[in-house]
Amino acid sequence: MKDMLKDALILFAITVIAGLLLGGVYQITKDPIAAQEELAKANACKEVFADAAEFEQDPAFETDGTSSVYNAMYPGESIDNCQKALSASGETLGYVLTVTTHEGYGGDIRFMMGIRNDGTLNGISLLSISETAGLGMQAEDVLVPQFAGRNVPEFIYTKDGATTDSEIDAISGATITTNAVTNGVNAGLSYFHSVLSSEEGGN
Amino acid sequence: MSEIKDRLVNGIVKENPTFVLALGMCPTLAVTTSAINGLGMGLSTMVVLALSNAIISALRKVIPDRVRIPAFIVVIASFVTIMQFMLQGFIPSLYAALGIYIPLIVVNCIILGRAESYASKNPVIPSLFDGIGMGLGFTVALTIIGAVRELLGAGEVFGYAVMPAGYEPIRIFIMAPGAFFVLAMLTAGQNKLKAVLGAKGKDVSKIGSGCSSEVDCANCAEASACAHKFIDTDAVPGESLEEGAKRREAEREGE
Amino acid sequence: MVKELLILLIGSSLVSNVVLSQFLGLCPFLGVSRNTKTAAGMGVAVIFVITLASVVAGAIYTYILTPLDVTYLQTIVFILVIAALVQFVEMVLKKFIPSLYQALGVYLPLITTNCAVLGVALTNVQKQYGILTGTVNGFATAVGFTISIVVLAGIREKMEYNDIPESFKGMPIVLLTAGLMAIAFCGFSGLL
Amino acid sequence: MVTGIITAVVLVGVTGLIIGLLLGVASIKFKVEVDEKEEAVLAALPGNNCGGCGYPGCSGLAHAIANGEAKVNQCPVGGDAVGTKIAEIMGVEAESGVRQVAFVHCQGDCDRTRTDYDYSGVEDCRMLSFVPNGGPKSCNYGCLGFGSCAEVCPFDAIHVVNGVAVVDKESCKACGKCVEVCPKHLISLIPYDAEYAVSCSSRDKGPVVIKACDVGCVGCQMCLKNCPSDAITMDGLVAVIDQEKCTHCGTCIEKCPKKAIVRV
Repeated sequence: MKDMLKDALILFAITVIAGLLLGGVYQITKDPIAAQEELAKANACKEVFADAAEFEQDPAFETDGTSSVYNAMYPGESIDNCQKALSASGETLGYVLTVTTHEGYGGDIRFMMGIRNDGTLNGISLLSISETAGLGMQAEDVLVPQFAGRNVPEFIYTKDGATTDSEIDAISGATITTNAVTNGVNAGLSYFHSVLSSEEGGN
Repeated sequence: MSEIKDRLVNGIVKENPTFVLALGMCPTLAVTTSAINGLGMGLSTMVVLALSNAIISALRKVIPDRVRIPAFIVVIASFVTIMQFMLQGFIPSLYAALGIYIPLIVVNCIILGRAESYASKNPVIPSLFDGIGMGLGFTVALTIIGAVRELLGAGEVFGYAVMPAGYEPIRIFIMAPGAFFVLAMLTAGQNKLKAVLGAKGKDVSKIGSGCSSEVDCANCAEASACAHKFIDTDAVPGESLEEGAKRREAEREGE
Repeated sequence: MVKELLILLIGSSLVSNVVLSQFLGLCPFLGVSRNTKTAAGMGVAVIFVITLASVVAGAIYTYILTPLDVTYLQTIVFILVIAALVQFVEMVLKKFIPSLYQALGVYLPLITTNCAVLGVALTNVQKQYGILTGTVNGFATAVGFTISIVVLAGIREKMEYNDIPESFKGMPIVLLTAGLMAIAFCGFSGLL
Repeated sequence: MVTGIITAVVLVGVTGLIIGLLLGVASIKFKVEVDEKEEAVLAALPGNNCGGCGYPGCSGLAHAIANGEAKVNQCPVGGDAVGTKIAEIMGVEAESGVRQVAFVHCQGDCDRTRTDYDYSGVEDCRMLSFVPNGGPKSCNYGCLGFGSCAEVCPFDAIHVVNGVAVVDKESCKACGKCVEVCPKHLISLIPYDAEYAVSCSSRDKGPVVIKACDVGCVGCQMCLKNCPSDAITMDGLVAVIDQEKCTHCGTCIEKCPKKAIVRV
């Protein structure tokens, strides 16, 4: 029994040291990780809104960026954050939305999308995606460029060659990924049209 | 010095965990969709393996034999978590690619296996290099498998297109079934090699000594290596890891 | 809510099968699939352990790690608690319900430090499932494991009679079979 | 920052302490008396894990013996020697088991039988249930000669000789694996000291048997009629010797017109 107590105490000591180490390293790396994430976000913002000078949290977006807004039409998607894109003179050029779609094949896909005030989609930029390599992972090369510069209320994907502006060529063999991303973009657009553009008084 | 070299050669060639022993299959299959992912996973595992081997070896007179598995897990899990912070903070792209498989390094049987079979009864320096050697062997294997799958499945290696433009990638190889096929071919090659070498009278006992030949845990002599009793109720309370490891070894030889 | 859970149930058990598309829990999948009876036993043990682990890990995450703001400790805490719990349950079973222990006991040590168990716990957290959803996900995942291991065992039983090239005997043919099963399971992706 | 570290330390530390103490205590509290007899029995068993006893491996049998569910001499490999040893451990009298050996009830080798067609396919008896007439041999009951029995034999005691399986009586441990595997159910266990056995399993009528094989039992009942100790009965059209009643007089072997009864 005494030996058993000794064993338990040694294990306790080991776990305490491990806890100390983990806590310490966490505190040290917390800032670089946060900085890294900020950087990634900032880069993504820039990517989808190249002509904006700075970005500012949209005060009307009621949550502080930690919770999400859902839309009844797109139950599998959530808007996680909304930032205003400002020009150098402080004018609002449009919005940058952070969208998560939960319908991906390999889990959540998170991306940012920049929408100009007139409803033109500037572009999207993937933040995190873990789809099947070679299939869903082609989203970056196949899907992302297709959304840029289009002004439509809603996108649909097609498997036999896009003909109109609102059609997106699906990644062959990765319909689920295509569907997820398209729905995500539509959710963002729908949020823009229903909430943001009316907020601006319809301009 | 020769011992260090010996440990490295042992891990990379003689007892290569994937090609020779057939250990740690889950990550082998899961992350090898491309050469770079394989390399990243291999190197991450190597760092954790080497450090945990060193620490466990240093503590082999302190860790109680009875609770060795929890102690191993604490050490390994700490390094994995630290590793995760580092990747997240400094190589976020790799962190994103390896995803959930980083925390799963904890349960990679290579690491627990080496802790139990090598680090528990050898000094720190050889243990460290045993970890590095095994880790490198694992890395080499993962990179090769990743490269093959990427080559066949996407026509690229390390992201560079190497196949002629007319090559239609066999997508299935980077999808889940392809992993099984590549590994099947690999182990078949291993069996062939075993047969050829065996016919020449060479020692082939190491080849496939992990799981590859029988694939039946119920009748496996090595099952104790996989079946971990979290708290070893058979161990003598108060005994240290090193004493326990030596006692078990003696018992095995006694049989 | 019920509809979502049902979708999750099908999704986690068939569409993204834990073994065949996520490669978790391969060791028991390959090692305990010699015959259907032991495979089914293993499957039941896995369902038991993973469901239990999902509940416990979910509770720990929601009620301890999140309030204390130390979610980064999830890996170490989950694996320790799950492993300890499994052994504790094993002891209790052995003492009080020997018949159940007879049926499941031999498999439990094989899954204590199994990657599928930890994998499910971590996936639940990553996908921000609550305790209930997480438990359903865990259960479904384990059911998926059971389905695939029993099917593989059935095929392996038949394969005993076949003439297999020398080099492919043992692991290679089992892996090829698993690969073909993975292709078959790809077909389920149209379900959702 | 410091509180963060302290939380981590306390949490992980407490987890460790709980595991060490709780499981330590639990392992004593829930200790199940390991049956010492069971371990001793296991040590006495040969340890081939052949499964011949009908239990999953030697440990399965040891458990069953210790619980009194299995006979002390149930291990076919160890035979009487192990049986006696285990009987000592269990403190019971070892009923001396009759040593048994496998016997193939067919002697239709390549010279004595005819075939209907040439077969070139998978060389495994169990596969032949899928081919026409259950195999190329004219006799649908006879040994196929592909050696599935030889393959499963853990003791190298059964071999295919000239197209028919033959048991090496001395090496055979009566584990029963060949009995189980033979798709024609030609093999059975008979006492080691049995002298005569019917080496045919054909249920076909006389003329059919004669066409297919030179040494097949045609069901003439000559043996049955002449046996002085009533040890022979007919199972359909095949004679069967009851080894318990057999007095080893040898009348049957003389009377059998087809030489289907043999000395073992």
